[in-house]
Amino acid sequence: MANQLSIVYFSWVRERIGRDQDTINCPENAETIGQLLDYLKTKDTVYQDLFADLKKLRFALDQDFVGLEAPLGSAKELAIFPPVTGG
Amino acid sequence: MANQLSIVYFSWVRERIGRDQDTINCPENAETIGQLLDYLKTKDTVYQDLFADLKKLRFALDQDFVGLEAPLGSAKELAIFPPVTGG
Amino acid sequence: MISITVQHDNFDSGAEADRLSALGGGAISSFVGQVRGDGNLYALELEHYPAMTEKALRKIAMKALDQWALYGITIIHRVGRLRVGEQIVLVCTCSDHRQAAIEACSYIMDQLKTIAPFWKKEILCDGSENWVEERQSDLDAAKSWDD
Amino acid sequence: MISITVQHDNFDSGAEADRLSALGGGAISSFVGQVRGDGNLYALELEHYPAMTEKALRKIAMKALDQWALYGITIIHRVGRLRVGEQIVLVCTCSDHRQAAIEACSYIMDQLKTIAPFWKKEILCDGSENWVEERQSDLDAAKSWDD
Repeated sequence: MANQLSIVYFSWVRERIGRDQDTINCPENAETIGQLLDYLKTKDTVYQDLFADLKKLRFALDQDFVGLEAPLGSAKELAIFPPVTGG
Repeated sequence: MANQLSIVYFSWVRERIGRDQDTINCPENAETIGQLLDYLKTKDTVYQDLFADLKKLRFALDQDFVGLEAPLGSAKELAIFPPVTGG
Repeated sequence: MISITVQHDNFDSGAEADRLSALGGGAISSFVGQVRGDGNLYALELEHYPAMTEKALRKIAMKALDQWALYGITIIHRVGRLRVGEQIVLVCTCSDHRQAAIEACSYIMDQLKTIAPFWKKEILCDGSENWVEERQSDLDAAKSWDD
Repeated sequence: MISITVQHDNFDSGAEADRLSALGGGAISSFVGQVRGDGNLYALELEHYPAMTEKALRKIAMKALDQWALYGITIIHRVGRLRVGEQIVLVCTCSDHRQAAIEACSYIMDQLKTIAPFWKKEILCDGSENWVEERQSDLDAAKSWDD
């Protein structure tokens, strides 16, 4: 059975997507975050726009920062957001 | 006329001397702090003890730190004290 | 002891420093960041990633405890709408030695700026809005602790 | 703006930081030094050289203003008898940039430790007294800013 994954969005990523979060079924062949993004781009043009410049995005898997090559494993939550600007 | 100079003492220097301050007439031939200390040693044995180890003492002339070679000039106040320990 | 709070309400930096210093140590270093305005700024809107924020801040605090001999660390970060002049963040550290307290405070702020999941949106006086972008100087500051 | 106060009374570090930050800048760094006790210490007796103290502290503050872009500096140093846990000294700096505020605060404390005319006497629980001696680490810290 495909792994269910929540995708949460923050800052202008959330505004651009127009939602706080999505729940998706991870395809079997998406083993890394990069591969998942490629899959998402095939599903919705908003992702195509968003993922056009990945240098502007950061990713956290189950609340830990990760790179595009990180394996999704059995993670429950992927967060997509711009570089942080707190403090 | 000889220059009048207040000498003020702090911390254990004050306790060792037993007074807060003295007023002296600077001898004509005491041109630097070092020379003044030599003169004071001839006046009182408490100064001989105190000035036996000058590395333990600091000096301020008219409220500015100075070394032993500093000219007394027309200064009004010499302070003698141990290294500071505030903060 | 690590105390981490994310809240909308304001905080009293002096009271926080007093509370922390009761843990021991004679050296208390505090940093407060405020909303700085140039006349065009009306307010900041601060968003965060609640599930991740405390985890990220705790990781930073634990690393500081590894590197410096501290009695405690307090981190408070505000979220929501904050007007010009309001306080945003407090980092307070407590040690026997002032260099340890000050360096740890500086380290925590530098790390917080680059890896704690907060985002600032500027609300300008004319009603327009824009998200603040990351600054290279913050990235450089955070990296400077690596060696 | 430089504010220098020598007093016996306690101070409220948060209120002082608020007052200073009203001058501008979004980055406020504070350091508080307290009487640290190991169980044998009853109190410290702090003496100073009144005619020189403000002059020495002002010189340190002016040098900090030369080196960092600061809106203001507050220095408060207490004198007289202070019990274990009481606050001794506050240094607070205010800038647009956190590194400037933090570095200036650290610099002022390091200089204060070696050239501001204060002396501490320890009053131990058994009634004995001894003057605190200067520490090489303080001299090294003050010198580290020279280059």
